[in-house]
Amino acid sequence: MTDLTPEDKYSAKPIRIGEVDPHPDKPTGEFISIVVSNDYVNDEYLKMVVDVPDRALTAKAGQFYHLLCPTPDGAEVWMRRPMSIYRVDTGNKRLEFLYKKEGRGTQGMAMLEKGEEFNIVGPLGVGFWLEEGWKNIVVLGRGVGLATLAPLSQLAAEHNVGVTAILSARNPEVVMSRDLFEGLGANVIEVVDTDGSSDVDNVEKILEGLITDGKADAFFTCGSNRLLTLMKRLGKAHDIPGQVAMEQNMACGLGACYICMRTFEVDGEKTLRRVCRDGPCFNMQEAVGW
Amino acid sequence: MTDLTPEDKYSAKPIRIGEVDPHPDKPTGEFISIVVSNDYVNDEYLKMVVDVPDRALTAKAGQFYHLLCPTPDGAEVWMRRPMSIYRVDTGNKRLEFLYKKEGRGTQGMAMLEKGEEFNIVGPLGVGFWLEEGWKNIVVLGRGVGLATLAPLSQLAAEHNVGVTAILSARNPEVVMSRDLFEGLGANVIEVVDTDGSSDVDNVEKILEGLITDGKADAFFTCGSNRLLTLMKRLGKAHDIPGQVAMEQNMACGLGACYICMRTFEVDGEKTLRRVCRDGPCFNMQEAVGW
Amino acid sequence: MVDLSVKIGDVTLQNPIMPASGAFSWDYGDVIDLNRLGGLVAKTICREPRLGNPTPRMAETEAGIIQSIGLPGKGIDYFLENIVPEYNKWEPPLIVSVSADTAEDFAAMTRDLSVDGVDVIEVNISCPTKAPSGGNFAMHSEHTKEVMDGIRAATDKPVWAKLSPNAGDIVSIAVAAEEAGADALVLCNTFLSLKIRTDNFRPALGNKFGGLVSPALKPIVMRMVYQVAQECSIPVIGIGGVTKAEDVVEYMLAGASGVGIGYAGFRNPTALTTIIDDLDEWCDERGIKEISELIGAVRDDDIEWDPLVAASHGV
Amino acid sequence: MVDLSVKIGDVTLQNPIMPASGAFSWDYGDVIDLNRLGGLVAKTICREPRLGNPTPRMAETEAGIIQSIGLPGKGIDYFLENIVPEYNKWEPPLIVSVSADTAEDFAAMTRDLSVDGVDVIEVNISCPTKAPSGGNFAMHSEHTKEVMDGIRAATDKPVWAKLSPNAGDIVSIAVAAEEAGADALVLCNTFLSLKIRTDNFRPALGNKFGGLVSPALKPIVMRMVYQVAQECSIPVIGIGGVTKAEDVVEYMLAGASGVGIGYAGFRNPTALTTIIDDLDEWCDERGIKEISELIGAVRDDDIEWDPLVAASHGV
Ligand SMILES: Cc1cc2nc3c(=O)[nH]c(=O)nc-3n(C[C@H](O)[C@H](O)[C@H](O)COP(=O)(O)OP(=O)(O)OC[C@H]3O[C@@H](n4cnc5c(N)ncnc54)[C@H](O)[C@@H]3O)c2cc1C
Ligand SMILES: Cc1cc2nc3c(=O)[nH]c(=O)nc-3n(C[C@H](O)[C@H](O)[C@H](O)COP(=O)(O)OP(=O)(O)OC[C@H]3O[C@@H](n4cnc5c(N)ncnc54)[C@H](O)[C@@H]3O)c2cc1C
Ligand SMILES: Cc1cc2nc3c(=O)[nH]c(=O)nc-3n(C[C@H](O)[C@H](O)[C@H](O)COP(=O)(O)O)c2cc1C
Ligand SMILES: Cc1cc2nc3c(=O)[nH]c(=O)nc-3n(C[C@H](O)[C@H](O)[C@H](O)COP(=O)(O)O)c2cc1C
Ligand code: FES
Ligand code: FES
Repeated sequence: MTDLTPEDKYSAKPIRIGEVDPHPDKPTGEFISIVVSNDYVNDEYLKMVVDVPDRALTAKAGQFYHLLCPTPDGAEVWMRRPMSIYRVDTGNKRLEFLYKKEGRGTQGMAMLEKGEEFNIVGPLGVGFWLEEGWKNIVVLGRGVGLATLAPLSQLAAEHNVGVTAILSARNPEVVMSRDLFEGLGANVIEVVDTDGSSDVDNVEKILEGLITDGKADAFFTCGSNRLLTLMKRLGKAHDIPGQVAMEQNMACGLGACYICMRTFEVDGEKTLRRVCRDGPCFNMQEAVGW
Repeated sequence: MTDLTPEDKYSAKPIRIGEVDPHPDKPTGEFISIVVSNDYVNDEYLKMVVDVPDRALTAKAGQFYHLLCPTPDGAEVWMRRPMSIYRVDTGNKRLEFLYKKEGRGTQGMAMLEKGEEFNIVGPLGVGFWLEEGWKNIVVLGRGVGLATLAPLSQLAAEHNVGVTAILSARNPEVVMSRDLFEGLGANVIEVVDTDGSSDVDNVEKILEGLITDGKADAFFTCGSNRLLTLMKRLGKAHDIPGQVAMEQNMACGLGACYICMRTFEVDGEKTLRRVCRDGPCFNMQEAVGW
Repeated sequence: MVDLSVKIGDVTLQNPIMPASGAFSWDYGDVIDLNRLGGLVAKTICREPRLGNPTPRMAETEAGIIQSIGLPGKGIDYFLENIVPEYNKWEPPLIVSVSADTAEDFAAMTRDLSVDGVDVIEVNISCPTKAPSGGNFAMHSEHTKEVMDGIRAATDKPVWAKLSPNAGDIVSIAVAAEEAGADALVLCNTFLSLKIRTDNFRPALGNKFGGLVSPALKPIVMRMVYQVAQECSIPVIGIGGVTKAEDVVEYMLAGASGVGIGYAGFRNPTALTTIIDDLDEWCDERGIKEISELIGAVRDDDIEWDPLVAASHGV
Repeated sequence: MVDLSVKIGDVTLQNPIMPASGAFSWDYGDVIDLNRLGGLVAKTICREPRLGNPTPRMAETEAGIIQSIGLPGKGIDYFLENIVPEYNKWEPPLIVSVSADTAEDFAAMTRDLSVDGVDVIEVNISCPTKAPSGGNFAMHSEHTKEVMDGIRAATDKPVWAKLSPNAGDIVSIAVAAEEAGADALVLCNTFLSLKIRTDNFRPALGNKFGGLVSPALKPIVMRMVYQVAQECSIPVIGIGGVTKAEDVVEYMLAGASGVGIGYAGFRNPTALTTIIDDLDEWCDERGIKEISELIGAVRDDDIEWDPLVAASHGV
């Protein structure tokens, strides 16, 4: 009997770096990425950098990957975990994920070390989009929502769109992604709980100021219901379009299983949509907060 | 949420080295052993040495441990694997196992590295026994059966009983346990397939010689039906008592589940016995070969 | 070269590998070549548009997931107009799956689905969270017979009946479906289950109950496939826990002519096509020329029933 | 200090943790202190000495084992003379388990087992590999009623009925057992299964079929315990996949008053006593003073059934 490996239990032909891609034209793939680094950026969040095959680099801002996390406790992590693209580094052929260590999946993910293989499926879903005529956008995020919003700065830079990024956090130490936004020329405003600047009232004032200054052709947010509600309200009042990235637990990630439903309101009627395929990025005015 | 560990999935309170033993008088325990070494002795066989808590050292020749092997393929190895005590090293507080890499369990076992924990339950079962008046015994084994027979040399030495060990193997390179037997004063005879000396006929001649020389007060064997049949026949003809260690797959290892049955013939009547508790060492004349 | 094709009644599949209804859609074409599959199986469709069950619709368990989707969909008109053509862009036969709350509507829907572009109608008479006479007919042989009689009368298309592992006597239900004229039997749907969270004492699923999906269940479904294949003469399709080529072989040995795959495709979207490749290789290595040789080829006619003899045979 | 005691009818257990019949014997006293257990449960006994099934009696599967032991034993006389006294060396109540092929013999054996030293008679009317009317009465409510009526008339000892997960309508069978006078319901025995080896095309077990034992099955049994506890007023004991204290809590939330444990004790002989310790700690941390508060305490009265509302609540 030859030695057993995990591949004897499940069947898959993920694409590996350097291998011929059997489906170069397909939008999504199952890939073996190789961990370059996987480090804590603060107490709760980690950033993982992985080498990937070429096709995996086609990911766009707001799209996500579906990750097959290793087990932290001996039992398998039975379902993949969706994770936004934090950065596509086409030069080095790398992807980056910024994630919060929570339950079994992300705990397993945090165990991965440099050089290890990590099976990822993607890119998946509908990302953010920029419309004709938008000159300046406002990005408002908190916590891990910033992971999803960060690639917007790159997208905006490519289209010569100005970005104001309002980064909300508990305290100045845990403000993340500042460098990523600033590096691409965004105007970064930090608001924190410790001095009260992250209060909805204050954030509203900041947004009003940006609107007055003509810096808010569109709103983008992710990760906080409080901030979504605020932006929706202001967006509606001032007729500013917006987009929000939503979350829901998932099985297939491809649109087949109808597990990842969230409620949306379109023309006064409520309906359910798939976060994985109809989103995760949606028209903000249609999203129903939680 | 605190980090998960495999202990969150299964509940157990195995005894660790240096911990207070809650049941010092119980014959069997669940222990955490620590791997000292786990090396190939030839192409197929490995020897594992583990540090163990004191009570685990009470194992006797012919008894076994029940081992919770790690997974080689991602799926759990659901049942423990029985493995004879190869050597009890009371001085260093260590146990040794000699094993053949076969299926999932032993492949998982072969993955364990120095310093890793290995959950073992034992000692279990009825070992070999020496009867009054036995001055010289003959031990005949092949392959992994030698792992089971080896501690007999120690037991015999303690009782001033002489041992002739006939070690059968495919070729001289894979003859194992020679050192262990010789180190304790046994007279070792190697028989191998490559020169035909391991043929039943030749082994029979050797055994007849030992009987004539008064070196065969009792017979011991394990692991080969051919050799068991031979020894049973000669033992019956010459009225030489004998013992054999039997194998069967197991669940509990303690005598509760009745999974590990083998056939025995007692006073002309066939019956089933539990290898784990009624054995694994049995009266050779009662064992039914396979 | 191995001939992997199998015949399910009048329908020939190029290989025995199909997706399982509800765990698949043409969206998988974003990752794999759907033309390689034995068949394409659509999500169960109901007459009217349905939202489905409250979220969460899925939760992980010890060894798999429980899920309760609630048959959401846009209704049969949308299905015929938009979804059938979507599948028809690919070559393998299209197996549509249908559910209804009454025997009458089941028959009517089967009739409505009997159009060009639909090759097989799989009748999901085993939705686990429904009542035995309201969508979960396969819990009882009389209900099965009744609903299948109506369905058979309504169509000339091949009809495959998907049965329930929650039924107590799967053989009697399979026989009822066969007698009513089913062309094949699909075993099985999911196992009705419950998970309660110990952190908040609440059911883990929005719908409280859900269907368990786990590779661990394969031996139970294997037993059902074997029992049914012994009693029925129409083909059986095994569904439950297939994650590798050996699982397909095992189902075929038990009597299945094909398999459906759900979970494995969630875990690895490339699973289905890989299993086809591996199956080909598995047969090749053993000199098996036609995979259909494996159907029902389990060697169980010379089992040693005397425990005293068996236990002398060694490990 | 948490009060871990639970009442099963007139019998008080010091804690809800019991071994499962057939997966335990006093031999476990070689490793753990049996006096800590809620009860001692003996292997099912039959009237005559039996060898049991051909080997192999166990095989590993994807996530657990299938086993088919065949109720070996030395018969009821030996049991009463030798095994009951062996268990009586320990303090917890002794639950003996019994099986018979006819309703008459079931009643007679129950009578014969109603002796001092026996605290509870668990009637194993659900041996998975037997016919519905020959030891596997729990496949049908009428058979259950019939056999339980005879048993009830034969003894004043508490009678616990062990049911089968292979039955289609577990609630009707539980109700039949309750109506016939059972003092408690034990859910469940093992799931009838089959494994075929792909190397030699043979069944992996000597008896061909066997019972699947796997932590993966817990959600199925959890559903059955919940359904039965909703309909019956006698206590329920949950058996299936308990490997940790949270599993005990989950069964109790679903409506169980106690649990039985098999597989976990094979894997870790110290499992049962460790689970008792962990359960104590779990309650302590949450300020639960009496574990019996957990029985049926699942919070499912305010489920949000509108999918549009539920799916707006977030993850
Ligand atoms: C499109 C999308 C993009 C995301 N991007 C990021 C990101 O960039 N960084 C990041 O830290 N997190 C992100 N999340 C959330 C991330 O998926 C969850 O934190 C993760 O699934 C939690 O898994 P767990 O096993 O650690 O937690 P557990 O709570 O143990 O998970 C249990 C189950 O719930 C699901 N689940 C739990 N929380 C979420 C959630 N918020 N969204 C979806 N499913 C969830 C899990 O996938 C799993 O199925 C994203 C979610 C979505 C849907
Ligand atoms: C009392 C006793 C002592 C033993 N001592 C030794 C020893 O010192 N060295 C050694 O190499 N082997 C020994 N064996 C055999 C050893 O237990 C098996 O080689 C091992 O269980 C194989 O497991 P696997 O997962 O590698 O093989 P697999 O074939 O994958 O195992 C499948 C199942 O069959 C069981 N099984 C397979 N072969 C045997 C066997 N020969 N005996 C019992 N169960 C088996 C396994 O435990 C498992 O449950 C002993 C067996 C017994 C009963
Ligand atoms: C998310 C999900 C949705 C499902 N929906 C359906 C369905 O609509 N109709 C149906 O007949 N079966 C449905 N099933 C059951 C599957 O078709 C299949 O029977 C089950 O998943 C077992 O196969 P597996 O072990 O390969 O996953 C669904 C299963 C899952 C996981
Ligand atoms: C080896 C073995 C033997 C069993 N024998 C019996 C038995 O004699 N009587 C019985 O009622 N149940 C028997 N069972 C079933 C168990 O009592 C229990 O219902 C089952 O193992 C599920 O529990 P678990 O998941 O904790 O193992 C046996 C189970 C195993 C594994
Ligand atoms: S996760 Fe399957 S449809 Fe979204
Ligand atoms: S392994 Fe359980 S009785 Fe021997």
